[in-house]
Amino acid sequence: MKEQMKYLKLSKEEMANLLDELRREFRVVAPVRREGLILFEEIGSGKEAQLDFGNSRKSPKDFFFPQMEVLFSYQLSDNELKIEEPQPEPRKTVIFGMRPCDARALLLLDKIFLEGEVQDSNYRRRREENIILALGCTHPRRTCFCTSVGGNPFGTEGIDALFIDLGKTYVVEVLTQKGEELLRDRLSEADEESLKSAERVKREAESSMGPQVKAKELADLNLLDIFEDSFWDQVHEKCLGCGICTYLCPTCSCFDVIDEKTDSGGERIRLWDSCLYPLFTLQASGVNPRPTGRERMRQRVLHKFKYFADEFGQPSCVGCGRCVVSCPVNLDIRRVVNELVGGKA
Amino acid sequence: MADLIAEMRQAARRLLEEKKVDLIIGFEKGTLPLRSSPCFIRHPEDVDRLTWDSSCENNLAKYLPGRKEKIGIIAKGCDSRAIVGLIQEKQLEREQVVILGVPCQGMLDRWKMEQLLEGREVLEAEERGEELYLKGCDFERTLPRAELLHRSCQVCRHRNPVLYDLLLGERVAESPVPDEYAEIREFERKSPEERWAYFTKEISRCIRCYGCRNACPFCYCRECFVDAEPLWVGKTIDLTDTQLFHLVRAFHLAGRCVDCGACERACPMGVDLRKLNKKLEKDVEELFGYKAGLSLEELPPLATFRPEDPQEFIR
Amino acid sequence: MRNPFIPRLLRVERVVIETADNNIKSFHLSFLMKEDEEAFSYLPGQFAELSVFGKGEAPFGMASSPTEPGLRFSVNKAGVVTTALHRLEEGEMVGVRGPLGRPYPIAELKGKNLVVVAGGFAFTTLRSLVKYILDTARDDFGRIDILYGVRNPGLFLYKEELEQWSKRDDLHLVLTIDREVEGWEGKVGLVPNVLKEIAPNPDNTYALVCGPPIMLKFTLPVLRELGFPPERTILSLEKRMKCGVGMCGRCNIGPKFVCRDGPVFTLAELAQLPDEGL
Amino acid sequence: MAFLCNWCSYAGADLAGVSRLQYPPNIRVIRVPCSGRVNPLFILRALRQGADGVLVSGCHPGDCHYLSGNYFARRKFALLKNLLEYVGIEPGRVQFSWVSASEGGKFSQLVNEVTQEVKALGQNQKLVKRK
Repeated sequence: MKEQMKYLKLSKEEMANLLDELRREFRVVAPVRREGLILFEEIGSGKEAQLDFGNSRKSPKDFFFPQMEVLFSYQLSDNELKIEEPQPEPRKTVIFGMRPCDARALLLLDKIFLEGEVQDSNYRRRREENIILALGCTHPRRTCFCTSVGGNPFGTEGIDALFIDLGKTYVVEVLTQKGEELLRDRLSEADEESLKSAERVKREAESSMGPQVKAKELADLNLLDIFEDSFWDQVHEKCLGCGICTYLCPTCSCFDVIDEKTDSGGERIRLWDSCLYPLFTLQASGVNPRPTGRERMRQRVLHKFKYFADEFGQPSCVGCGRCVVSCPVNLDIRRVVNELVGGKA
Repeated sequence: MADLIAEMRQAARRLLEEKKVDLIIGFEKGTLPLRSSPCFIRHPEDVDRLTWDSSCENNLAKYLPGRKEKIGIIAKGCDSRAIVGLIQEKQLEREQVVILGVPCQGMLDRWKMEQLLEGREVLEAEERGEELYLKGCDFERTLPRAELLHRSCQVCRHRNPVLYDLLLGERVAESPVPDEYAEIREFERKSPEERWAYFTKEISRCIRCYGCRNACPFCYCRECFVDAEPLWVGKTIDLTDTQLFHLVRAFHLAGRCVDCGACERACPMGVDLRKLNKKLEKDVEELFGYKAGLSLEELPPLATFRPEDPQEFIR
Repeated sequence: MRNPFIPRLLRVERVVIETADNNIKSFHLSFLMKEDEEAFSYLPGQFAELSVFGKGEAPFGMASSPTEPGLRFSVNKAGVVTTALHRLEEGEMVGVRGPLGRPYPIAELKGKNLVVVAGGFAFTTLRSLVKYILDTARDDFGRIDILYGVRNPGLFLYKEELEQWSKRDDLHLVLTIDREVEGWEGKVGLVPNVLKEIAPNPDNTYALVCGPPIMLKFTLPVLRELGFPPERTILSLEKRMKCGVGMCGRCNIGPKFVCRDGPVFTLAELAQLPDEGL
Repeated sequence: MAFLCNWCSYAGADLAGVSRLQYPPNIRVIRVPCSGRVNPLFILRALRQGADGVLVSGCHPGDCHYLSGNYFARRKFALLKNLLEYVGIEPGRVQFSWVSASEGGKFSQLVNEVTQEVKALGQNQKLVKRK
């Protein structure tokens, strides 16, 4: 495999030009700075793309599983109902600068949206049409824990080409045919020396990762045992019950479906939802199987680190650390996992 | 600071040991530099978890409504004002809480620091009197603390708790800033188009995570207007729906908001929520002469009226 | 590939008020397109997401048997969508997505005796099952007991059909109401108590149970006492659902999704799962 | 969109009608039991649904059928009006008035004026759900 892999090279100064060139053919999405925030957005110029950043505030899952998506619209006239599906974005999208953790998150979303009995056709179209040029993490942040959950700062899963920052140049690891077709005529071959530097950068990044999160150990615990643990009685107490962690998360995939009426018809809309909201599981009869923060917090943690892990062999977490950074009460998922496991040791 | 923390722990221990309270709500050290985290302490042997610094940014009054236990609560000025409001709104009995007041020097604004450091990560931080030392993997800086305070804290007139059973530490000087509404007045002077553009730009970042709502000590409704039938405001992130959500959210806090900044600090998208809240605070003060969270006896401004209330706007 | 969120269109052919309190109506629906009818091939115990356009979707088990034309749903008025459904008139349009979920394990039930225990308006998919058996291969099954309880006689669903069933000698139908009412000739007493009284023989028998959580709570221990093993006690569960296909994340009990892995579970399967309420 | 108190402005509108006073037909009246019943959400919803202007009219101070509903309403409306203008909504979009049951003339004049003012502002673009 290694022999077939293609390594290209690009000087940092050329990046904006490359993105501009890609823009002629594609919709190009890249990290940009908006009001001090790093966000993934379509760029109008290659210069807008930020090359030096930790990670975006929101995960780029929006481009595959949008926070709000019209599933269909309908028109009603003379008791005739006509259903119309929205037109897909006509251009293919190149997403530049996605972190390996976020790219890997897409493989986990695939399990929900593509690998079950029923497939989400809109999601599939976006997965097939989008090209991912990822940017490896030379300086993982202290909130990052990808290596605890099966990832790596320079992981290649779910990526078409991986850019490795060597300071003044990038080495580009071309990983798929899509990536190769996109880049082979646009970039030059990488030299032996850059490849060596790239290896060094990778090693250093990996060794700089902070303490491990006991995700594997949690998955190995007995479900019924941890489910009833008194641990849950108090760990949720500080949780505000907002949806920040779930909305910033690259792997959270829960959604709601609502109808909005217009004068002559309406739309059925899919919206992100959060397992931390009380209404998420409230039944019309008034029964709520998860009536308090205790049950909701338990659902979030166990869904990610136990149920999902049992079903798919890996947790539904890629260690991006967004929930750690942005939780308003610093309820740190790493601590929750480690304490739950620690209490069972 | 160390003295204050020792005093705090001792007071908490005594309350728990003497069974005057079942629970102490305070702050413990967080998992990141410049972060602390609300904590719930039930046993005297755990009181050493309690801490205090410029990152104790949450409004702990949030955790009071709906609880049954007798509670000891660490309260800075804004927490104490929220407690007053909650008692006034009958969400809490005065006797249910033992308020351990802490004079507050203002809390640091993580958002501001992030802007200042252009997103570079702080690995180490230390408060050195009026200065703040920050260290990252490729920088080291010492910055004046006052400039890094949250906007609310910079103009705060109630750094000293307004209601307490025990005051920990020494009283502090209130904000020297002459006009707490200066920012609002400046915004009012802009043209309607500029104001609309700003409001639109800010709200367009909202992701409706409800962090603002859930961090607010006054958002205790069992069912929020965004969830309750009939749905007056849509659930989507369409700009109109998010704008209406924020207008109504702010409006519901009119005469109640104590400008603790909890909503804004919770917001992961950095939406300028205070522009709305503070405007209502200003209008309530100017039109009805009322300031929230200062008096247990006075009625909230929208629960009362005066025959001579202004009405020039009514035809 | 068909977008799984696009409903198929059906017309309301007939609306029947089932209960004396007007709170439950049955909707008899017919597919607008023949190919939709063919594509919607279901078995008793499965459910569908029923759309009222402009109001939303809600899940309901099919009350009709696959042997009957069109679809029938019996709807209790409780939330936004069910209230909108109750306002529908004949000739109006609804949408349906499905069939969803796992049906009752009919192949496994063959050759066995069945005890059907139902409470309140949860009789729908069990009615579908019984009707299906009667219409297809009654002789493939042993004795069939049906115990169906409601608060008062006005609340029974499908009264005419129950009347017919009570006359059949290949069904043993027991109806019960909570409290004595003048003119009532059936049993009086809560479902678990009557179940204890009629004490069906558990040998070579499956119990199929559907009812409100409180009924389940007291009925399951009775079945256990009577000697029904968990592997032969089958339940149909209800949770809040949206997508119906295991994606939206709300109806799980531990690792299992009620919409995708259920709604039909054996008690033995549930024993492996954490307790998140029935 | 006009929210009119049942006890005064609605009767005032009636009187205007009975007296054959002319006012533009493009107002939609919603009768409410008191101006105090008008939740700010109603006003915002009206704008969201595309109303170009909203008028709320109740009893003069001191005349409330429920003694003080309009006094409470007055405080709410003062804050709401300021807030809407503060974020850039044109002052004429949302208006308030006191019209008694006997003021048929005032009502017709009011509606004439308000309609003209809203017309001058043009179609409402802000807070409208575009569909």
